[in-house]
Amino acid sequence: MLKLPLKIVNEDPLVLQGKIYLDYAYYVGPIATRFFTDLRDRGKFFGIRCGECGITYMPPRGTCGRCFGKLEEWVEVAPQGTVISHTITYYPSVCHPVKEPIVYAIVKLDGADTGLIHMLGDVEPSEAYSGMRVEAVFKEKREGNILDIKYFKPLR
Amino acid sequence: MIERADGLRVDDSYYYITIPLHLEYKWAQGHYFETFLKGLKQGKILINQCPSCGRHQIPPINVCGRCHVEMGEWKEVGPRGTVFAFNIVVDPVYDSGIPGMREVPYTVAHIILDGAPDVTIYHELEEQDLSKLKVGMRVEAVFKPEKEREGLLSDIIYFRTVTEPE
Amino acid sequence: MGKRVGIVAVYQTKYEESKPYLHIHDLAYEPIKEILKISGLKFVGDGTGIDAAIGASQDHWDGYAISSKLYQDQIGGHLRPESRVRGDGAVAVFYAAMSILSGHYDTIIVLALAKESQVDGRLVESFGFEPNYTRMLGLDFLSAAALQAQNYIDKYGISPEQAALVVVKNRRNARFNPVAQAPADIEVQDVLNSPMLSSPLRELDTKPTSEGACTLILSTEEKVKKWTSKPVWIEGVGSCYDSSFLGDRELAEPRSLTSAALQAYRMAGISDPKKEIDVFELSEYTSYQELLWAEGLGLCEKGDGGKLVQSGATEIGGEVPINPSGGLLSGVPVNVAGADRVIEAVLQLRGEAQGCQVEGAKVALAHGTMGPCGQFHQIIVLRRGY
Amino acid sequence: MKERVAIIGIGQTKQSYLKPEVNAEEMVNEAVRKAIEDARLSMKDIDAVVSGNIEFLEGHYQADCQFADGFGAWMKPGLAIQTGGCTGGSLVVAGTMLAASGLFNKVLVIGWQKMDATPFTGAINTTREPIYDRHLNVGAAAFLAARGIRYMEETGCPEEIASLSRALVSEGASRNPYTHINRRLTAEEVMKSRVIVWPVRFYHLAPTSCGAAALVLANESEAKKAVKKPVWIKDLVVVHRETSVYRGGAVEVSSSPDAVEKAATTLFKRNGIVNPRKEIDVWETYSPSSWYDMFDMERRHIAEKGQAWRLIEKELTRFDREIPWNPSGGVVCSNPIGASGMLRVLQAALQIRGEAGGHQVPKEVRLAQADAYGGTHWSEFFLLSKYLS
Repeated sequence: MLKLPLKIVNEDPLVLQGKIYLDYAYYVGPIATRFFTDLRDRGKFFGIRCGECGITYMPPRGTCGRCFGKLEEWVEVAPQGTVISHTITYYPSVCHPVKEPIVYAIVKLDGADTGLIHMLGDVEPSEAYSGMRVEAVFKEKREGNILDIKYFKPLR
Repeated sequence: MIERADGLRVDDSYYYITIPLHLEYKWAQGHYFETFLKGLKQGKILINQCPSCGRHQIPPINVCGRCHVEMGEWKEVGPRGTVFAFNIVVDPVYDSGIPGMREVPYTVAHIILDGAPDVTIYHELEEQDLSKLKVGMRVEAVFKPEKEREGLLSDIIYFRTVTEPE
Repeated sequence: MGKRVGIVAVYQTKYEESKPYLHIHDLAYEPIKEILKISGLKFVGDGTGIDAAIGASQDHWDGYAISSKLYQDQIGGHLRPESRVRGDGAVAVFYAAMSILSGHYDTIIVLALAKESQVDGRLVESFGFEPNYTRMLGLDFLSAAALQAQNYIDKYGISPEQAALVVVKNRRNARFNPVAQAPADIEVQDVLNSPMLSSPLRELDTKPTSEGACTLILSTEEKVKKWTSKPVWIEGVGSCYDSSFLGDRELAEPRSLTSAALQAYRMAGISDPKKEIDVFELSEYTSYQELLWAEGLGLCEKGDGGKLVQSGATEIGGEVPINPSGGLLSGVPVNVAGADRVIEAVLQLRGEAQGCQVEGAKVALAHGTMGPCGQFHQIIVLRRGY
Repeated sequence: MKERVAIIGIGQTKQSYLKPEVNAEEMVNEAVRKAIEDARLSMKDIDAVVSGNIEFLEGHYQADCQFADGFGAWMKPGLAIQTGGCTGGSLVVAGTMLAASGLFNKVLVIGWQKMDATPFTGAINTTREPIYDRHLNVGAAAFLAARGIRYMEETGCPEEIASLSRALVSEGASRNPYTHINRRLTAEEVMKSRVIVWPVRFYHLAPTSCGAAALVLANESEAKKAVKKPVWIKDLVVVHRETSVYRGGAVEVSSSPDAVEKAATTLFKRNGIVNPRKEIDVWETYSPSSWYDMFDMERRHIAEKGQAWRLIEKELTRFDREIPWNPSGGVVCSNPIGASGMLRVLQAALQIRGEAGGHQVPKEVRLAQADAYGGTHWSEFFLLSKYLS
């Protein structure tokens, strides 16, 4: 018997609600595997350096966009860094990993040349500012993804 | 290798992350689908015909793609028809709309409705015995009781086999 | 460019927050029907009419994989060449122009459409970030644009009041645009009082949810001259991708926009855009972006976007009028955005922009963008041909 | 006068059911590097990047933007194209247009799909109309079965022919290290495989694959400077059709207008090809099932209507015989959707270069026909040639 997972949400004009629920599994590839493993098991951050362009990329990836060189030179960077920009997000969204307000930030870790996007915590949202020195706070139980970093907290 | 509930085989010797995409759409149906669906609610299969080439479309939409003109008058077709092609679905398939695996088996068929010989309606058959299914067999739409109808294609429960005098 | 591509006809639907009475089939057919009527052309294969069609749409917004099939019948693509740009309508215009220059087709119809209210756009956009390091954080294009705006403020001291002036200008301009969704006679204070969404962006700083469609017909110089007495030529095009990672980019310096603009300026023979281009139609998803885009296009020095809007230069009567149509802040759907900018530019060059008209406009620039914080930009420079 | 365009660089990844060792960007990156290397160029030489895939199969929104660095698009112009199963063909068309426009000398074209991210059937059913046939959850097999049944009825073709055709392409496939199912199969083995919808069996159908393909296209003056001999895109024809076939659940009662036949006829007529069977040296076609092969040969005028199965019966369609039909193995051996159409062009180009390796056809290949097919019977036909005139 045909069952249609559709709901009539408006009669006139007729509007039907339906779903597309797909759970994606993404193989992260060798570079991110190493990054997440170091993060999970050792609480350490590794970036990757392009010798040609002299840039240490964070997060690490396999190709330098600038020169299209293959990246292989791993460089440890500090768990401390500086906030490049931040925003306090107030509106709710199903994709948010924590409850609002969320302080998103781009953090340039010491030793890296590019910024990592994450969240700030242990700080009054209104007291966050660009240029603030911050440090990574890890989750107790780490699973090997970007949310193993709980957030970055102000360095006091 | 693990098999997920949705049937995806994942090689867990490699590192992967899972991110769900759960989208809900509010699809506006417009005049043509609305008329078609409201017809079903009244126990009628309403379609329309191209004023230029005369062909029918199920489900009806606003233009005839071949002639690029607006579709014409509405007409009621069926509820009887002739099976044009059929298929018993036995492999469980993940349906992203439920979401989950759809129960099997079930029989789907293309049916030429009386009154619209150039097009088929795609729906299910009551009959699930392969030996009793034939191209050319006569079937009839079985509608839900009026009170249970919602104005969806599922207002037709399925098409059941009918015997007609030759 | 050796050969020239021109615009034969344009059409926009009215933009509305929601069009629950229209299926995508219907939304697509209205502008197609109207533009065929206006141009008097038909989709035929013999060179006397339209040769090919290009759509601009994205599956995630429509809730269908391969969603271009939702308007293929309506566009008239039966047994004819048809393609679909996945993304902004300005890119579809670019692709159409390239197809004509290549000599494969003479006349192309472009359709861009979106029904934004159907789905949670924030969730859709969150899938626009690379999956490994960013997507799980739940960022969307709005919160990303907020990071960009804050960086812009921090770097150059742009004030929320200056950004609000963009909103005031655009929403007021929209009062004279018959297809605009949300014209409003508002003040800076209204913007500053609107709810904070993601600091520093308030509700009125961002593009509202919108639905609609638009179409254009492009053709060769010869045919455009035959079919219209008011030809408008595409004189320059340029596009450019920036880095995938937001943290790789200087968010307050849209280098990919500058690169795209320089390609287009060079092609159009423009050395001083401020003097030589009369009107700018930009895809500003937030108020701050209009200021940033103005800087990226070379209309003022870096960091002077705020001063530029304060000076009144971007008003309809100013030196560099930006978004006299009301822009995206007055409500234009994603995908449609860039194509609609081209259409507004065409209307300006034809002197048909009614109350939004920039007097004597001869050269116009239209802009589309994709990806978070303007990662990819498409520039199209148009010139009046009569 | 159209500017002429040639393929000067070719790259592809190994195609397989899963590609767990890389992410999408890394997979594409491999193909791109190979294409650039093959052309003896560096990424700096590329003027524009065109890419595409089918989005719901991986979920990425604006994938061209989020993987721009790995695709080589950093600070370069470009665009993303997505049609249907023919996306790979639409990409080559777009690349050709850009290279012929006079504005871009060398264009990198990328087609890819990583189908190990989500259940394929769950994602592909979203091509269907939600109020109508999306939740009947039936893929292409039913449609192909109906075609197969009717072909047998109309022509007297025995059921074994489709399996033989599959076995014949497996000869080439087994010599193609890049293709997904590169196993040599006998017609008996194919006949013994599981029935999906009678008469369609498991091996008759295109598999679910991951993979990427990349081509470097160049305009005439640049192509003449290329290190390797350029493969010319002599002509191309795009024919899409109306979508009633979609809403009708992919079976039509009335004789439906045929986009493939129109594309083939137009292409051959325009290029003075009178006898395609003799004049075309290699065919790389988008046949999504072995049950489509006979039908596809007839629509390409290789055989009279109803007669193609006899060519298969005589085994003339093997890669080393008179009509090399999908010497690479074709779509039934490998189907990373967004790349599939491009792989046809790519394989045809390899044949012209004489670089196809184990499945190189044993004759000089001057003219090859490749095409992409998908969506609502959309077709993109290409004629590739070794010589410019």
